[in-house]
Amino acid sequence: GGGGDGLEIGMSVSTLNNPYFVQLRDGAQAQADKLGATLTVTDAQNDASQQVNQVQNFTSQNMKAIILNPVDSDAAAPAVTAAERVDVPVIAVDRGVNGVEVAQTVASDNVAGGKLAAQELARQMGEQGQAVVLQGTPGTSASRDRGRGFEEGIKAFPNIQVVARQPADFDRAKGLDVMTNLLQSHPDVTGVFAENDEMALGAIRALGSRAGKEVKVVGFDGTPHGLTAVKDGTLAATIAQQPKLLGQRAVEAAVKVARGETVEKSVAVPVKVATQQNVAEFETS
Amino acid sequence: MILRAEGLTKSFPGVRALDGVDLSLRPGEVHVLLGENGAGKSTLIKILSGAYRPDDGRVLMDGRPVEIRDAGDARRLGISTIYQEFNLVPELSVAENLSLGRPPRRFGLIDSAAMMRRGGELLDRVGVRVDPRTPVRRLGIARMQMVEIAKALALDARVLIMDEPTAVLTTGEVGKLFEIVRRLRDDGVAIVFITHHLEEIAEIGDRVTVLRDGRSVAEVPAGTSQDELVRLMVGRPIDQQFPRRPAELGEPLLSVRGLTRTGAFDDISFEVRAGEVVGLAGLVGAGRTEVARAVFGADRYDAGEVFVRGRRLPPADVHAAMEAGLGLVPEDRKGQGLVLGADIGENLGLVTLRDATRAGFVDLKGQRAAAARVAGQLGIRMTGLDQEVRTLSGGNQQKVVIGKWLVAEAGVLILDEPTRGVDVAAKVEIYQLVNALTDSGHAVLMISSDLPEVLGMSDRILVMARGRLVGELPAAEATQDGVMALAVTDVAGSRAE
Amino acid sequence: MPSKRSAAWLAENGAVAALVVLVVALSLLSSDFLSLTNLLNVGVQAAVTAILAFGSTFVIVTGGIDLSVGSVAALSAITLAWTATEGGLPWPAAVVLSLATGVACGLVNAALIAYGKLPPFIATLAMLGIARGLALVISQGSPIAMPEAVSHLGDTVGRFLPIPVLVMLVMGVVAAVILNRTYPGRAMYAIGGNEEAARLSGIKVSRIKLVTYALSGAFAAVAGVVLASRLASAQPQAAAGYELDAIAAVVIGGASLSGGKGRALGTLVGALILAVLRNGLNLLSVSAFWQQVVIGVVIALAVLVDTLRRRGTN
Amino acid sequence: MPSKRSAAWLAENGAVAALVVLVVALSLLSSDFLSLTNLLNVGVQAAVTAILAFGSTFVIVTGGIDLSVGSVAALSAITLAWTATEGGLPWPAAVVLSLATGVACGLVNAALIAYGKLPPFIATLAMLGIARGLALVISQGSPIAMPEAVSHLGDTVGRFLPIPVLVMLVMGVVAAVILNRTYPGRAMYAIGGNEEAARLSGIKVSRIKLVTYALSGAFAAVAGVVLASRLASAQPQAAAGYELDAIAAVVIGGASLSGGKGRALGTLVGALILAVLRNGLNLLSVSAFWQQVVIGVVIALAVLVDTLRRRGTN
Ligand SMILES: Nc1ncnc2c1ncn2[C@@H]1O[C@H](COP(=O)(O)OP(=O)(O)OP(=O)(O)O)[C@@H](O)[C@H]1O
Ligand SMILES: Nc1ncnc2c1ncn2[C@@H]1O[C@H](COP(=O)(O)OP(=O)(O)OP(=O)(O)O)[C@@H](O)[C@H]1O
Ligand SMILES: [Mg+2]
Ligand SMILES: [Mg+2]
Repeated sequence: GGGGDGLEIGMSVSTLNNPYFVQLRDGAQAQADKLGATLTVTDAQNDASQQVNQVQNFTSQNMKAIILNPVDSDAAAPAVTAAERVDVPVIAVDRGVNGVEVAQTVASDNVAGGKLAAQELARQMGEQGQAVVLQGTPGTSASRDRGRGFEEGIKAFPNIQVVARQPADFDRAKGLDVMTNLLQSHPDVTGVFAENDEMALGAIRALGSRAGKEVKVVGFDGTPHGLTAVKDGTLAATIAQQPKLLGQRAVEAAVKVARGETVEKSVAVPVKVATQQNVAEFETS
Repeated sequence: MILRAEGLTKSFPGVRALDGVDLSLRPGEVHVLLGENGAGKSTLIKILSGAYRPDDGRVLMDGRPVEIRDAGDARRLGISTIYQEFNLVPELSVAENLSLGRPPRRFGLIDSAAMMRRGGELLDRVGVRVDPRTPVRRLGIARMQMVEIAKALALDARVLIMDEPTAVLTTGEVGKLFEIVRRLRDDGVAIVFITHHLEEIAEIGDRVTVLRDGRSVAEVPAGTSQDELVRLMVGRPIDQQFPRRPAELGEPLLSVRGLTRTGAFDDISFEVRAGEVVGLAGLVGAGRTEVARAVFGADRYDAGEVFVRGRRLPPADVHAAMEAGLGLVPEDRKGQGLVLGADIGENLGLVTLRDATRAGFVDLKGQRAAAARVAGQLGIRMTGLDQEVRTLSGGNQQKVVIGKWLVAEAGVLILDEPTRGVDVAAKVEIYQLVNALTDSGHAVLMISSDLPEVLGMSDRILVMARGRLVGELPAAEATQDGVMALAVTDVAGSRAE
Repeated sequence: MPSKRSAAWLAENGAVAALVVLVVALSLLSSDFLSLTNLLNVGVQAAVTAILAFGSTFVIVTGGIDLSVGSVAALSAITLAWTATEGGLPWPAAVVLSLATGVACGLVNAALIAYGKLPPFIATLAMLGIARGLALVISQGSPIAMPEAVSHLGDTVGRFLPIPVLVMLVMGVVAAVILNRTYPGRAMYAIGGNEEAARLSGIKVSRIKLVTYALSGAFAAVAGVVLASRLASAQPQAAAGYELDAIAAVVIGGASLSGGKGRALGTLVGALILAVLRNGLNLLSVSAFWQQVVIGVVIALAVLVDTLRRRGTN
Repeated sequence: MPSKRSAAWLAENGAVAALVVLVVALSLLSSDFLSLTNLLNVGVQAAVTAILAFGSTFVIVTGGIDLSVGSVAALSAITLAWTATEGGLPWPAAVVLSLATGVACGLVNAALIAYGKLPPFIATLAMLGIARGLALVISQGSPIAMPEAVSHLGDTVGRFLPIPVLVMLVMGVVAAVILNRTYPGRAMYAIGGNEEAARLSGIKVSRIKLVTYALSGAFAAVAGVVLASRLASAQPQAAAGYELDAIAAVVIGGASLSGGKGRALGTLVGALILAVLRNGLNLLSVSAFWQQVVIGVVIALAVLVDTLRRRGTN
């Protein structure tokens, strides 16, 4: 035991329908087991109001701390308020909470990640050519922030032209279809930025043998399948967010605050670019 | 004895529909079931056909007890049924309906050619001219009935049950049907025949079982006098079958001029005056229903005008027609007349819903009171106003359709086959109500395939054939033969077949 | 005979039985369930679905279906937030505009259905996309803060009166009164039961359909505003997928998708069943993957209880 | 008179007209649209929806609805991938197991509907949750690689024969033959048109419903396997939300949700309309926010064309 004996912690994950968040949960669970805390995980299914409900439910269950992985940074405030009303500390993980204060925010920055993706894609494209963006579900914060970071980052490369931005809803099958279609109208693209690895893997299917050779695809998340594709050379790079580490840090903080210890306001888990050269170091995390 | 039912009992919530009924059928006889609306006739035959399971009692065939759990069992036992409410699939073709449940197959696949052929043969047998490929929904009520009959014949049955097959047929079709029935009887088929037309009993029947309140009260030979049959059925004699009491005629309330819809009816002009009952006679498919619907605004028309009290009605606008004081009791009660899933009170109040609304709110109490009054007048046999209309007997459903327009007190009431399936006693009640309407200066246009009814209740009779008005007879001079002669007029050039 | 009447009432509102069974089961399984705070939470959590479902009840009673309610809720909330913040409108005007947006969406649905003869499924599926798209376009994909004054709608008055619950109850009463006591309401049942018979009885079917879908749109707008108030922010993706929940609540409450049946009270019970179920699963810490399985099984069982009981009485 | 017959055919298959208009419009708007490769792409992209929709056609013809097809597709694919990789089963056995999974889900739906008297909406909504949950449980939420041999189903033979298109066409023919030429198929129409009449004509309604939903499940399994093959990986979250697309395809193709109508060819056209639309929007680079609006408007217009034309002929 690591001092967290029997401590009950609730964790509301934005969605478990995405390997990235499954890893986030796995990291948290592993750490909780290690520290001897009891972790209760709920899935908000990407619905901000359901998340508020889940946090309310945690407070009825007398959780000692709540780990919140917000569906949306703005919409998470009421959830936090609900917890604060009964003095349960909240740790935000992966995304911050706007408008109210939480005990600690453990996050990696999506906007920064988007910028990194732009830089890496530009580098691999030789700083010139046509690129397309596969966007996530419109209106979600992940899509918004990664997209914004990418646009900001790609501005630095005037010879790269973003010829199309189309939504594929974070879904591998849609990534495949949309990429196939874009190849019809833009056969000369040499770069693809997909706002998550799932869409990137779909785009790679669409590109076939061209993936990794003529056309560079950069994904986001660093999921196991994404990293495998990086190793195989079909995925040029993925922005690895180390979700397991995020989960781990969040549980550490939750156990601390539950015991009344003070913690830092924010912990940044760095995002890293995983490429074929350095991919090995990510696969264990 | 081919089939015996012993002590059949069946209850529904609030009613005992059958209470220990016995019935025996001999091969080669036409056994008539007679009884008031709601007496339990349909319930009895539904037990024989496997649609209902009895609560008590048993059925024997050839002396052996049999279990009839569903339609398949009945079919295997050689029992074929024509239900009172049609059991056709509107979207499917006539041919397909005729072989529903037993399509001809070749190599496991449906043999459409054989199905069409078989359908054609069956239609020929009942003498209906219709393309077997036509979807059933395009047929009128009468021809649907003929298709139902053909469907029942498709099964070479030992017992053929017919629940009010003649309710919507005109004299011509009835004649054809009786020929078929006689031929089957001579082949040794046992036939159960339900009708509210007493004159048919002597013509086609051999024996009569009379049901009253779910009990068999008598078994008499078909030759029994009508008066006696009525007494057995209702428990009291009825003085006059058609108590028409002519009223004083006033202004024309309804005038129709040159009404035409290509392919349906052509240049129809007539008037109905205050206090008058005008009968509209004709063969099935003559176009009477179409005219009535067009006048009421239920369907569009291509040319012509309709006036109520001198005001011209906009075409195809039911609401405007009702505002002007028109009412229509449609011929298809299930399809057009009733909300089957709603209760009796609600159905009776449907037409007056708008008028019973004050500031958006419906006066539900007033609605109920009016409904209760009309239900009493018509003698609707029910457990209460909150009984679902679906669970009423056929004749009682018909009374509800008529009742909802009586509540509305329409100035000009168009009745399309108003007494379809209604028992003799209740018919008289309805006729009395028609008299009351005309007495108070209302006008009635009555379409009926029941010639005695048209003759007995109209002041004036219009005859249609093939979409045209072919004649007009004052009631005093009209005879069945006279009307029939007009009805079969071959109008050159009208309505392609 | 009050006992006989209440028995008959229960028989007609079988969903209540299922709800009771569920509540009892959860009280036994989780000690946290039967506290006042938790029950109030359940009420708050049911509110948005219930309000959407009241609106859907009108539509389902006429034999239609409205798939657009979730999107219309989001669009209405975004309209409110956008006009109040970016547009600088005073909040009462923004609220009115937001309701008008909901009504307008409903009227478009109805026009497509009544005059364009589109199947309701298609017309409202189209609106599902259109309203969601417009919400994204207006908001540029980002959440917009709700005006302070309006977001009190998400608050709790005192300790025990969450405003969303209050709004839900008021909307429920409004729905019940419309359905039971007004001309359009009664006409909806007639249309759902037999549209042709209704038409031939002088009911202006097209006009009633306009009223029906407009009501559904208005209720969706209210639901959207309540939802946004709870989150203090209007989100373009809010209430995505809620249409199935709303329809499920109505059907669990005893309505039939073929029309002519359905009651506001039943719908409320249906929405509560869904909320109790989700709440209970959270309290019981059922693993996320199993939750969907359990929800499915319990929904099926809840309605099964109802149909079997009904068959028993017949 | 072939011309008269083909005119009549067109009149009955009005969706074809909408598809033609759409194709012509897109050819004019985008020079990339009318290439053989692109059209083949459209075919491939339509395949999964079309196969799901063929299965849904059976259900809708009987007057039912199947909301579970997307989840069942995912569960079947996960079953295949899991038994073949983790379970070590030879792939043909895994394929059979996967189809059996689809059929089993369908049979459960049918049992709930036919014997439990659940409304199809509720039974299949429950199955939507259950199947999705099981897919997540089995896969632990992560994609599973498809066996090499099976994932060739996603390939293109030569340059011009994408196997998904082939599978779609074969399934379409199978659906058409079942619907038009077999006893269960015709019985489905009878049940959808008038269930009571069907029952009184000796059709075993419950048994036919078992067949209907089992077919829907089997078709969903095939769709799931094709989808997973295209991605070379079975995803627990695959085909989420596809049920609405599948139903839309069937209804656009001329079926009625109240039953008794619907044809496999119409469904194919409906699925093609949806695929052409999405493809076209990508080619035209319509912005993400506007896409949903445009899709909604075009779906409404497509069906409007159909209903207006039909009204013209009547
Ligand atoms: N499904 C049902 N539920 C409840 N009551 C029913 C049901 N079916 C029939 N009844 C009732 O049973 C009684 C007998 O009905 P039945 O249909 O057998 O009468 P009928 O003799 O055929 O009358 P009609 O001449 O009007 O056709 C009626 O009171 C009717 O309301
Ligand atoms: N011989 C026929 N040829 C073509 N269509 C016919 C024929 N007979 C009937 N119809 C059609 O069938 C429907 C009417 O059927 P139905 O048997 O109810 O008679 P009707 O026209 O309503 O008139 P009526 O009330 O005089 O019987 C109409 O659509 C009519 O056009
Ligand atoms: Mg009867
Ligand atoms: Mg007629």
